Amino acid sequence: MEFAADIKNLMMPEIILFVGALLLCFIGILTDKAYKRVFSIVVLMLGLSFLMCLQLDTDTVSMAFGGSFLISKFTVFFKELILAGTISTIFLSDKYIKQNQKSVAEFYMLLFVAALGGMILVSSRDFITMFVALETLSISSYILSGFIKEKNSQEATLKYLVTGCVASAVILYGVSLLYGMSGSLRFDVIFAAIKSASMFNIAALSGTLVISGLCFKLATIPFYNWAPDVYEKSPLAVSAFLSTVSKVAGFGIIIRLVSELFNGIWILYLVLGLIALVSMAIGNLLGLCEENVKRLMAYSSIAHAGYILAVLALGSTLSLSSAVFYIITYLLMNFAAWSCLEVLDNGDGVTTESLKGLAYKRPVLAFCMVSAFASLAGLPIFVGFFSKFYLFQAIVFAGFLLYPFLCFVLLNSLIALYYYFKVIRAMFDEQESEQTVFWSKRLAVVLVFSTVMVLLTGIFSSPVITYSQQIAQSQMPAVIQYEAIKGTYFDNPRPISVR
Amino acid sequence: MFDVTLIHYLFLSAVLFCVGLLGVIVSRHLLRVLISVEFMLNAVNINFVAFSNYNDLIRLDGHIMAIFVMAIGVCELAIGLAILILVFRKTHSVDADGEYIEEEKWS
Amino acid sequence: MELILQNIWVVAILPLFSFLFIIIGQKGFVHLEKKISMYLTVGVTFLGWIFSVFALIYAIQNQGNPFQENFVWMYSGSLTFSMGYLIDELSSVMLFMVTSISLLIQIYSHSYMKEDPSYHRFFAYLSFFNFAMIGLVLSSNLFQTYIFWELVGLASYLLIGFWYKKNSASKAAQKAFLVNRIGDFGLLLGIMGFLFLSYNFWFYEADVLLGFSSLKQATEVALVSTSSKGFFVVAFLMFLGPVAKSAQFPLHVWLPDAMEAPTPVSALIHAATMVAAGVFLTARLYPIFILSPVLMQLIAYVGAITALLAACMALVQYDIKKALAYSTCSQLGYMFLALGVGAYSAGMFHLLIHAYVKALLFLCAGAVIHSLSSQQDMRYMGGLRKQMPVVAYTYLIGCLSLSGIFLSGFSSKEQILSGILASGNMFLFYIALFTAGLSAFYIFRTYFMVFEGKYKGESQVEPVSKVMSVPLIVLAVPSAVLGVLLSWCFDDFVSFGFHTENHFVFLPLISIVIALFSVWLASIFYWDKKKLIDTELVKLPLKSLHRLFVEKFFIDWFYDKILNKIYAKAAYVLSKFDRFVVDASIDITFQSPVAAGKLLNIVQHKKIGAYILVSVFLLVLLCGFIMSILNLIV
Amino acid sequence: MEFLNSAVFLIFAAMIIFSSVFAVFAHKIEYSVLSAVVCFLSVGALFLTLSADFIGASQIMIYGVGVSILLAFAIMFTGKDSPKSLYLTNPLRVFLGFVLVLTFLSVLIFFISPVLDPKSDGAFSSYGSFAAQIESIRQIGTAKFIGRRIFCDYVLPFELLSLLLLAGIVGVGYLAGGSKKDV
Repeated sequence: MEFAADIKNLMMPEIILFVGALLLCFIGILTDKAYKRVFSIVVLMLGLSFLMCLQLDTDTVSMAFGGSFLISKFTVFFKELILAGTISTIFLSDKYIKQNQKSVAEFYMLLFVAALGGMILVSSRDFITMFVALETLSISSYILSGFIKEKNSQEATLKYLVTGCVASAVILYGVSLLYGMSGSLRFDVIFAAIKSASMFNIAALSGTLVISGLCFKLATIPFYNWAPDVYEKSPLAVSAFLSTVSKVAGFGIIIRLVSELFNGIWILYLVLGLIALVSMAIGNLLGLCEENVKRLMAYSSIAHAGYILAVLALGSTLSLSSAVFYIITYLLMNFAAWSCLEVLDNGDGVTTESLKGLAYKRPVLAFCMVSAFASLAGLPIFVGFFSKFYLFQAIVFAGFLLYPFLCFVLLNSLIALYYYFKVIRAMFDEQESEQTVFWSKRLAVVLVFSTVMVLLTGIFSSPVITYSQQIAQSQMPAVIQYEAIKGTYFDNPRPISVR
Repeated sequence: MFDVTLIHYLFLSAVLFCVGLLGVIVSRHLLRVLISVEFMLNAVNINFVAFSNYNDLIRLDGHIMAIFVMAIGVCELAIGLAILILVFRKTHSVDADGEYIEEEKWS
Repeated sequence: MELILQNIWVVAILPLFSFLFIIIGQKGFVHLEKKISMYLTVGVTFLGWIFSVFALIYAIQNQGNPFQENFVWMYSGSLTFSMGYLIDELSSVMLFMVTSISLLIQIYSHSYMKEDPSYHRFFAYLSFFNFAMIGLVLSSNLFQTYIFWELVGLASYLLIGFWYKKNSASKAAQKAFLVNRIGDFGLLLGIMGFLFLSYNFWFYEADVLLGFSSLKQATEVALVSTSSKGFFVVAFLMFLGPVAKSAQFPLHVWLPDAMEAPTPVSALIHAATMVAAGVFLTARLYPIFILSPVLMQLIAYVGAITALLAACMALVQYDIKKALAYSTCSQLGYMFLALGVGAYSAGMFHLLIHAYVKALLFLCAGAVIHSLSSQQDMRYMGGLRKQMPVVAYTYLIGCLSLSGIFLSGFSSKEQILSGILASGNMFLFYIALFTAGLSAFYIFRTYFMVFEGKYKGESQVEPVSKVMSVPLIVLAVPSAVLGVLLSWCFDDFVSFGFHTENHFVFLPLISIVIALFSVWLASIFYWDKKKLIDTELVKLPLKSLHRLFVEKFFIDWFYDKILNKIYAKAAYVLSKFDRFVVDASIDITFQSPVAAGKLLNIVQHKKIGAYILVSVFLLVLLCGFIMSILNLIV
Repeated sequence: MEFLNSAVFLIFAAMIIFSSVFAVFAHKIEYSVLSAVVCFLSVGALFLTLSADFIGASQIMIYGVGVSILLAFAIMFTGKDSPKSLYLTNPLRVFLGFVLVLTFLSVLIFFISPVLDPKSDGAFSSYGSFAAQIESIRQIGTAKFIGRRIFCDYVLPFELLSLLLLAGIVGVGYLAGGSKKDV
């Protein structure tokens, strides 16, 4: 009985999505004409799930399924982010859906499954659940990314799939080594085993492998290559989904792994830092020569994931809170940018060439676009400035040893300015090019909402940063203060308090 | 002869894993790429089962993980084949480095 | 009441929204109905005026008990920057003044700018200025003040260069911006220095960083932590901001040029509100300044010098707007003089009165200019009293008030004079008295040249529209009676803890006599003379003096020639350096990422196997990294 | 017995390695698939030597039967393409791949090899207790225990897996099912 009650109390959001996915599957089998009615059902279900997330009691840490499913403030927060991103994606996909009305139920179902995978991923507490959830997210993403059958998007999908399979094999290899060390796949048992056994080296290797494999989700090195192709070729809503929701899930599990499982392995922080540095450098440098805005968004998202990882690598509460803040703002900015691109996309992709003269023809759209890209570039009065500001601040407070690190991050954000400005400048070009735009109410909802949020949180960022501090504090017992100067990195790690 | 211990299985799986990795890198046939991925997953399974046998015969977590890995590996393979067939329909080629992917030839 | 006060931020935010609305819809929905931007701007300002009345009532009822609310705007490490609003006597008076004048001027501008193609842009900028100015007035801490200080400067820049196609306008805008930068930079340095000096106080005791309400305690802390010289330097840097913004000597050079802006802008920004912001900020920072006697002396002398010099320069101007601009300079100098000698409430009182009077004068001048089709030279005016009686009589009221003959200006000027006298500095007192005479002279000079005598211009005189004359009449009322009404109570209301009680019996008499004498002198020279008296004046021994006035005491010349020459030399050297060192290095640093990006793009070759190859390479790199670290450390 | 054990291991290990290498480097894709099936079957047999009867059986059934048929179908679909042209990629990449993968292998072996050291206790040591259960596993096999574990502790991933497979079916059906325009 207790088991059932546990599930009913704790897993309501997931259950709703599960039921919704099954329902959509049946709708997809039964009819091809569900286009108009299915949208409201889908949004209703996601909204209901979101509400269920909100009403979860997050003050105490609770678990279900014998400890393999964790409900804490942190995980619920990431679930809310995932759900919000999925709702936005569904609003954003309006154009695609209108063009492919017959496959709407399948499309929504796969989105549901992906969101469900992400949600279970961030709250999984053993590697079996984590792996299955990860693959749920990945496999539905593979299918979604190949959803345009008319065009040559399959090669990109195949690359995505093969890269993903290799990444998951790498993760599994790391997990198998961890399993061999501890004899269990549960996070807490492995954590205890790492603490007691003197297998630091192999734990470091397996941690590196697991994190590298998870970087596939974040599109950072070593598995970043797929991102530009897939973002370019897949339906734009799916690109938005991949660059936001799937990344958020990846960040959620990486933060939890680093803070709960690999707590004692300080070397992983260095690995995270290295991953961050290399991927932001690669993303920004590749972005410099790019003309296609969708591919540019991919490079930008690689770089942004790099920034977030850079601040995670510091491992303090301050850095975690700024990372959480960055993730929230990243979501907002990206949805603003993607919805602008969706309005502009006429099927052949958006290039800087095709943006010319937009500011004179469609000032409102250009304004939204400018605010989104300026925010991504990190200019003041937009929210991106504050996320960068807190990021730099977290690095500064981590100690003067990290000043070269800070300089590198600063240099990178300077380089990034160039390609964001390339897009902005193209809009103010005097030569005008033909643009066909697509407006719909649902699309406008996302566009207006995210742009307003980008502006509003740019002016009043304090509630958001306070909230992200709370989130970081709740995960804090698992995070160790990074004491770079003393050299005593993680002598006294505190295991997570579990009731 | 010698005593077969855990380490032999680990070496075997490491070799198989790397062969799979190599296969993904060097193959031009898409089918072979997918097969190589399966090699990698099989290598991981060997690891899990071997560890389970030497370390965890009580809870059998490794065995369970192996089952899940198999199921998901096959699922990935199936989706990969579906996409492969789709690619083949479009381009009449299953070349991983095919000209249809891009014009530029990089050596 | 509480509700209104709590939501007073709406007053500041709404103009911002109207600005955004107009700017975004400039070519779209706003353009359909021309008046929509005017109605929006005026409506928002009217709302602000209503709020300001409530704020004023609150401030009167709760003297010495300011209302303030703050919220955290951002965290910077251990410091939290707040945004908020503070309603005390000073800010409520300022708020009322700003909203009422800007309301009237916006109504006036509708008629003034009717034919201008950039009508919407004008109102958008006015809204933006309102946003910045109200934010500045309401701000509860120095940090927020600085932000809005910059925004006000930006609005001023935009409006001076409103007719940006005119070369002189864009040059004047640049000049204003550059001169203001000096002051702003000083202010920023001063704020940072002050924050540094009193860091402990803000960190441990205060709840609002750099909040005005706890400035006094902070100053005490700052005084302890440094020598009086260091404190003087910090306070002096902070004072640079007001000096530039209020166009005080030697940074006054931008204000006359700023008259390139449309006349309503001159009236609103460069006469009534923004230039007074310097005085306002000085009053806000009074707790800091008053603890540095040297600086107080400096303030008084800067004020006195500006008052005298600007009055002299106003004597010889033929451009009506420039004459009024120098007059503004001079009057602002008066206020600084008052603040410097400790006559706090007298200075603020003069600020209030002067705002109405100068707005009135400028609007009248604008009406004249508008109906003479942009003729600004007074030598081509004259005898306009018959064509536009409303303008003439309201202008006369303004003149009387400004020169301190019985109307509002009389009481404020008299308070200032008695304040100076109470401080015992007779030198400053004589300067002030002399300047009072000069101001009566120059302002009636303009009156006589424009409205009396014969019309000397060529263009047709168009009648003044009703929409224009209503604000004039409305403004004439406070210009005439406000001083008389408030003279007995303002001292109690806005004060800095002490009052100047010394009333010298003969002082009003002396000042009125001097003013009347000046008016009589002006009438001799300028009333109804067929040929211009100035030519004869030049022949007098005053010739060299006249030259000095016309050349603006060679200050502009000094800036132009001396500074420019040094600057040009330095710039030449620097430009060489720039071209061969900086540019080259920038080119290299810019080209290298692009080249690196191209190189990486080659590796980004879009083949599955190659992708995995790169991934494996990076994986091996990571593993090698941990191996190297482990071998080193473990 | 000892000899038999090691002989069996060696045989299957050799088969796995040779067949996998052959599968990667075979000239014809048919050979490649065949040797891959051999490899999968050998892995299954290897599982049996590790007292993992259920996994071994599953491996043989899933990979030896299901996957091989899937691959055979794929070859039938795509067999028209001339197989010789699709042998290996360009030599530089093959060379780089060899170098990198060998490096990676040596890294892995470097990290794993401390297990060889008999003194390294703790990490990979056997549990020792629960002898009775281990004995019953040796007698009746692992299927019962695995089933109990899956349906008690790992029911969440199991359910998720079912949804995942459903999504996979829907996706594959959509992707491979021919675009609806054509029909």
